[in-house]
Amino acid sequence: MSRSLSAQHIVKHYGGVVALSDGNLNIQSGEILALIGANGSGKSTMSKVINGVVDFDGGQLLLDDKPVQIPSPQAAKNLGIATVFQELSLVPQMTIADNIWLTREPLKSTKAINRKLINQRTEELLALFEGTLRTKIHPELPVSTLPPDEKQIIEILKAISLNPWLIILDEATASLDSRQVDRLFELIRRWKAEDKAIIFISHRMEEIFRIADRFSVLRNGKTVGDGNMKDITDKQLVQLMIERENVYEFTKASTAAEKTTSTNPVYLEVEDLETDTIRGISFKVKEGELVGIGGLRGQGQRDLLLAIFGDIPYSGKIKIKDQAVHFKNPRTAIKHSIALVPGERAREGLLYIRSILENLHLPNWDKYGFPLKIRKAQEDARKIGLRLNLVMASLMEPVSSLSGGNAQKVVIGKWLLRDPQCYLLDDPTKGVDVNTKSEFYSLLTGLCKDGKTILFYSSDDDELIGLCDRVLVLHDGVIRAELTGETLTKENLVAASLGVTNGGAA
Amino acid sequence: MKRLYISPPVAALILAIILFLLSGFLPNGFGNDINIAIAQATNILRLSVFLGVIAAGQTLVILSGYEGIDLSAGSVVTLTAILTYVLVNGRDEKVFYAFLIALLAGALVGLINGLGITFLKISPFVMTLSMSGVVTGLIIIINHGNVSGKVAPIMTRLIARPLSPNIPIPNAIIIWVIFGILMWLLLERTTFGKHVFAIGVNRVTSRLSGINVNATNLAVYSLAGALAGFGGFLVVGNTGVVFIALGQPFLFPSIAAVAVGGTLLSGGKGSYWGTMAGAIVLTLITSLLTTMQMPESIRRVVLGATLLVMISIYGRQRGFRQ
Amino acid sequence: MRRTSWETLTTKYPALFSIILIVVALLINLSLQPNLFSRDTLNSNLRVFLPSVLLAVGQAFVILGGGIDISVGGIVSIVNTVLAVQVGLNGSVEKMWLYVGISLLIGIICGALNGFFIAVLRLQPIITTYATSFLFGGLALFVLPNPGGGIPQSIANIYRSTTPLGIPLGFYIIAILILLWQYLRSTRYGSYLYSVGGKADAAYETGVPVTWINFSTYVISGLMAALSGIAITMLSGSGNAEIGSPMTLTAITAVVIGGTPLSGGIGGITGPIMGALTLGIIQNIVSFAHVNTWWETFVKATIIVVALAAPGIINLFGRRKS
Amino acid sequence: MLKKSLFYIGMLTLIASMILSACAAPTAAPEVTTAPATEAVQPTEVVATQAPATEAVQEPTTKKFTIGISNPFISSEYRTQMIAELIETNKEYMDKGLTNELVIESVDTDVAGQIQQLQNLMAKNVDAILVNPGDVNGLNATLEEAVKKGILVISVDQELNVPGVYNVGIDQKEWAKTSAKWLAEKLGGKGNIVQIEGFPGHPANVVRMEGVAEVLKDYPDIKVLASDTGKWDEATGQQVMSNFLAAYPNLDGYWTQDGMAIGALQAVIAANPPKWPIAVGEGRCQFLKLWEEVLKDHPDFDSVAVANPPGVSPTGLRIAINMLLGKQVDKTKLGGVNGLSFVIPVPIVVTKDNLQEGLDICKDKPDVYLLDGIMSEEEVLSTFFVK
Repeated sequence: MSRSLSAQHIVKHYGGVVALSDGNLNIQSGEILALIGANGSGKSTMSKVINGVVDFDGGQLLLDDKPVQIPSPQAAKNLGIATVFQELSLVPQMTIADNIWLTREPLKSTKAINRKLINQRTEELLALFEGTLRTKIHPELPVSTLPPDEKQIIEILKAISLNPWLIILDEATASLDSRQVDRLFELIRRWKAEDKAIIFISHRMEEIFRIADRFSVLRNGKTVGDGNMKDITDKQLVQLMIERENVYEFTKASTAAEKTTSTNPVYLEVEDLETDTIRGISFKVKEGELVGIGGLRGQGQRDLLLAIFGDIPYSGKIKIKDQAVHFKNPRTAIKHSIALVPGERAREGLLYIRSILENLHLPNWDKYGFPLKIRKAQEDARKIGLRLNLVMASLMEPVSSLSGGNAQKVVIGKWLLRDPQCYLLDDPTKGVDVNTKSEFYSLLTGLCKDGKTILFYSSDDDELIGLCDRVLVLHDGVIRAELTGETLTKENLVAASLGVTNGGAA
Repeated sequence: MKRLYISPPVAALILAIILFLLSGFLPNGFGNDINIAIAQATNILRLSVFLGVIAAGQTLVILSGYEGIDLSAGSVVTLTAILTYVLVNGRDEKVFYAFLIALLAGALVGLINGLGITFLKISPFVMTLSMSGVVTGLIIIINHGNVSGKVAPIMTRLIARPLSPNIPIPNAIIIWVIFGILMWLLLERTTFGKHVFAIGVNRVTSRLSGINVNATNLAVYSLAGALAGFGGFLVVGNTGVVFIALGQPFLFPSIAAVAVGGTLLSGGKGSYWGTMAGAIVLTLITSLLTTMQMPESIRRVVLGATLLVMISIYGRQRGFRQ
Repeated sequence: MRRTSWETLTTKYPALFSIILIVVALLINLSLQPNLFSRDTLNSNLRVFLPSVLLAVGQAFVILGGGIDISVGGIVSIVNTVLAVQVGLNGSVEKMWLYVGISLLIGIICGALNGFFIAVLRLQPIITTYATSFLFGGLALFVLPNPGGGIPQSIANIYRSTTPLGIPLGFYIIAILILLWQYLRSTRYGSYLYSVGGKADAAYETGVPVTWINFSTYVISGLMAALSGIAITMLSGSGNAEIGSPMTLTAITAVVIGGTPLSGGIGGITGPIMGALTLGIIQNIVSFAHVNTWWETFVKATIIVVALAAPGIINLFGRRKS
Repeated sequence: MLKKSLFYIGMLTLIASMILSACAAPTAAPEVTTAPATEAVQPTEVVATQAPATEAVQEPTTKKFTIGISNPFISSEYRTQMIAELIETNKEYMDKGLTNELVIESVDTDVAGQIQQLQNLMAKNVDAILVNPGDVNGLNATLEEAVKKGILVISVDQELNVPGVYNVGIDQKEWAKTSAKWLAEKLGGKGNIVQIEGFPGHPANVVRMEGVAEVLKDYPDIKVLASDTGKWDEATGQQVMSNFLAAYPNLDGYWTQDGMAIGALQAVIAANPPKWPIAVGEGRCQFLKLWEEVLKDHPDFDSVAVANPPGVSPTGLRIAINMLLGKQVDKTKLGGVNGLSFVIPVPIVVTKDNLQEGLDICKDKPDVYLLDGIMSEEEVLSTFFVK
């Protein structure tokens, strides 16, 4: 039976903020719809409306052309709608199996949960992603022990296990590596063949063009366009999203032709670095150099950055300007003029309920003496805000009032004031809209011009190729390849990511 | 619809004023005698001072988040009061020395709390609860039936008496106002204060932003202990005598004062102004119930119900459905 | 594998540490009191420990679900006063049964009240149950302003001296509680409970009836508090409106010593039961070890602090080595 | 999950089997120690008045008595002084070779905890238990059990109505009446007063307030404006009095008890009302000293202090030991609801006239010292025992 869901003129306010003013969406079984929009355009709110998490203020939902109420996630599930959340809906302390089957556990006649069956079914689900998972996963492992990409996969499996007719994938690929994405797309096509409907939300244009049949574009809470993918180009889509032209041309400006980094002194030198997940990592970065770190997700990139930053214990040598250092904590690293923009900005980079001002100054208060010269601090923060083109109501508003991209600007902004010599960036553009991305790129380029050293991990290959002088590709905790100049191509990058060693000088 | 937003300290203060005015019209209230009204208001403020000061450490600990709470505050008040009493023993010149010892003793208990909570990962509730038992044990050992001492005249003069015969404002209130300003400076105008808020919200972010989370947490608990010690010093200056159960009655009201003052019990957001207002509200309610001659059972019910109403106004957590 | 085997073990068996603790405590107690395992001694000990065991079980449910309930003492008091007033020293067995039933109902209603404020209105658990503890305590005082009344000695004796097959009644009750828990843990309810305590937002998005689960933990806690109130009434045979208030904090300490942290979502019920028993045994140890009277409180509290700190110290130690 | 439950059940059965095996072993026979001291009217009358030392010579088999103390509340000076005096008094008897060291169970605890204390004392085979009960009826069953085991049980400070359990204490009602009468007379039977009471519902407080009410009934012109609980502590007492003084600046007098009196007086000093009320105080050195101090500035100030002696417990200890020695109690001297109460007279009432006398007692005592009176061995024997 062919089914359909339609959202019409959805309105949703959060306090005084309008998240959706006129949200529209139509989907039928056997169809893959890409829901597209810049950050803060209302995509997530839209998916939450359909999933019953959000209580909307106006408009209506039609299921199979009949009005329907979806008052809770449970109700959505009963209607055959499953959602893969961007913010994971997994309980970290519980096991994989418990998480996947939560609320739908198979029971024995005694009403006790049938452990055997639950584990067996979980194994079957895990088999769908077999080969793309790094560790041997057992259904009774607590979710908290898994890396982010595997958590995301569990989240996907949890949605599939419902056997829904409509699956919403909200940024589900953001933390997956390319092999995992490929596998997911295979599955999506299979579901499509099974006459399921898929709503696909992603910032990666390439993925959208690869998989989606139709698109629906949100801008500032309003649906501004929909149609078939084959009738539109990426540039046109971007224009729909942002009302501005050509910002998608992000890469070319970056490597700044006149740069003469080769003559600059080496700033950071890493020798034989080893932690739980990486080993034998050695490289040098010069002043004014932007070095990328690539590879599939979870190959030790994060640990590499955290180790340099002193947040996790390591063995090996790290030299800064020829001086050996061994940071025991981020504090001392910061004192040595190093900054880190962490990977999960909500959990690691921001104080959500505190003001923008306080977030910007978090590492910097010691500069303002006693009693703190608040006026001076506000002035400085305002300058940073201007420099980053930070869109905000006031410095005293909480960070939680900002959109994702603007929040990420705050994470970077707090370091600009310290003006560190070396930036460690852990996937800073993850889940950030294209507009903000391009602003970032020019910021990074500017920093390099000022002679700063940047170590830049990104899960977006295009970004690395476009932006970096040099890319170190990590695979399974070691540097598999170092790509520069001509060898820095997408082919080589992907090959090295997969552990194929012919990708250039190692 | 934009909702009218009143900050919790202001709301608590308004509530206090309404309650106070209300109390005037009760059978035993001040009626329309302005002198009695002023006397009552002064008295209530003076009584709020001790609760307010003891609740200062509680505010810090609660702000530092991660289930922060200090259940040892009551027994620390007793301990430091007894120490002050014994060390001063009626001599003015020993007051400052005893004051320092009181702060130090409080800080030491707080430090042990902090060590257990920070490094052994014991939840603050149980750690401070158990330390309260240890401190009570210490008090019994020190005291055992023959503690001998005396409050110095200067303490009584500085704490319990009015500023001067012509200005009938008790010194305690003046001390409290200065203390409030210092607390505000500490929380809002020092790096340490900013760090307390930061670790109360998110310790990972704090650590990655270069804050020494463990040291800050240790400092918070030590400081909270020291502030309870200061509370003990003030209380003994007021009562002039010590006894083993001196501090315990302040413990739970100190937490309630923080909550009524609008500080998030989950940490990271709040103010000492709020706690001051909360202390006044609680003292007012107690005194109001006294004036109304309620039996103890009704008083408790009323106090419980009032607390429930107040936290219902601004103590609600975000709902799951948005 | 960087994890120490100790950590792995404790994740798998949350009650492990508490069982080690209780065995150690039992051995020390046995060495000081050789007739510990005689039927009479055991029975007299267990009947004393049982009220706090029951209270700890209820508390553990709430804590597992991510909350805390400091109003349980008040519920114990209400039940105790209602039984003492309504059944009376000369009441009949039928009357006793009737009021046992009513007591359970009271427990459920009190728990539901907490649940309503916390789960439905989403108020902060600590401060809410603090407020309702006043409410309940006040009601208990209302029912019985002065200590007195009681239940017939003959009925109390059933609780005090029933030892089927030579094993004290308490053992059966504890065994039943553990079995019930193990079953409940394996049902959907158990899963829901852990998910709500672990990450309530995620549980909600998955479709777990978070509000109801939260609500239910407070109802269970109220029910267990009522049972505890019945047990302590049978033990003491008398009514006293203040009987419950000192029991609350003991119960919370028992839960934490039993390896169920206040953060929720981890642990179980078996540990807290062991924890409650351990606290009682510690009292025995202090009593039989001929500790100097003045040091008794200090020694007891210090033992508890050490017991709380032990897992943390082991973990610190384990991490250093690896 | 199954594995886990099996694990726990295994642990349980392990413990259970340990117990069962222990149960099989013969339990210690408590009967052996049964010294039917209370009923035994042996020829003790003959030796009663003789010095115990000679007795010891005559009967080398006389065992030393072990006496247990159960106290569930330590957070008060009354209790700490009580414990200290018990230890002190027992030393006399230890020197005479009559008793062993006291077995003291004294921590802050609840009813269940005090039951545990008593059970532990029984398990330690004590000959007598002195209990300061934390609950009027809550210990009944346990105390009866102790009596059945042949242990001499004496409740101190708080009268219990349990068959076989003796009480030693002052008459709380009379105690309260003394100061209430004094106040009423000082006021000339007319005026406005307030009351600050102890824990509402606490038996001692209830009886005391009954006493006060009885006295005031005879003085219809004395108006009680308000009454509140000071929870028996100085700080609350001070707080309550401050409230009263703010509401009623023209008080004629106030009645209070125990430690709250100091707090109340502090409040009066702080408020310094135009007319100082007539104050009921307490028999504690601290209060007497404060009183003396106040008199310097306000020579008209008047107060009274009626001692509430912790010494009733050591007196109880003396009674217990003599009973254990088999000396016969003169039942006609006993009072109380079931005729098992030793009523100890109030040792001292301090008024303005004999304030100096009270201060002299306090000279070498700590401030927290409560005016006290422990009956001597001779007094105990002559007052309560058959000669």
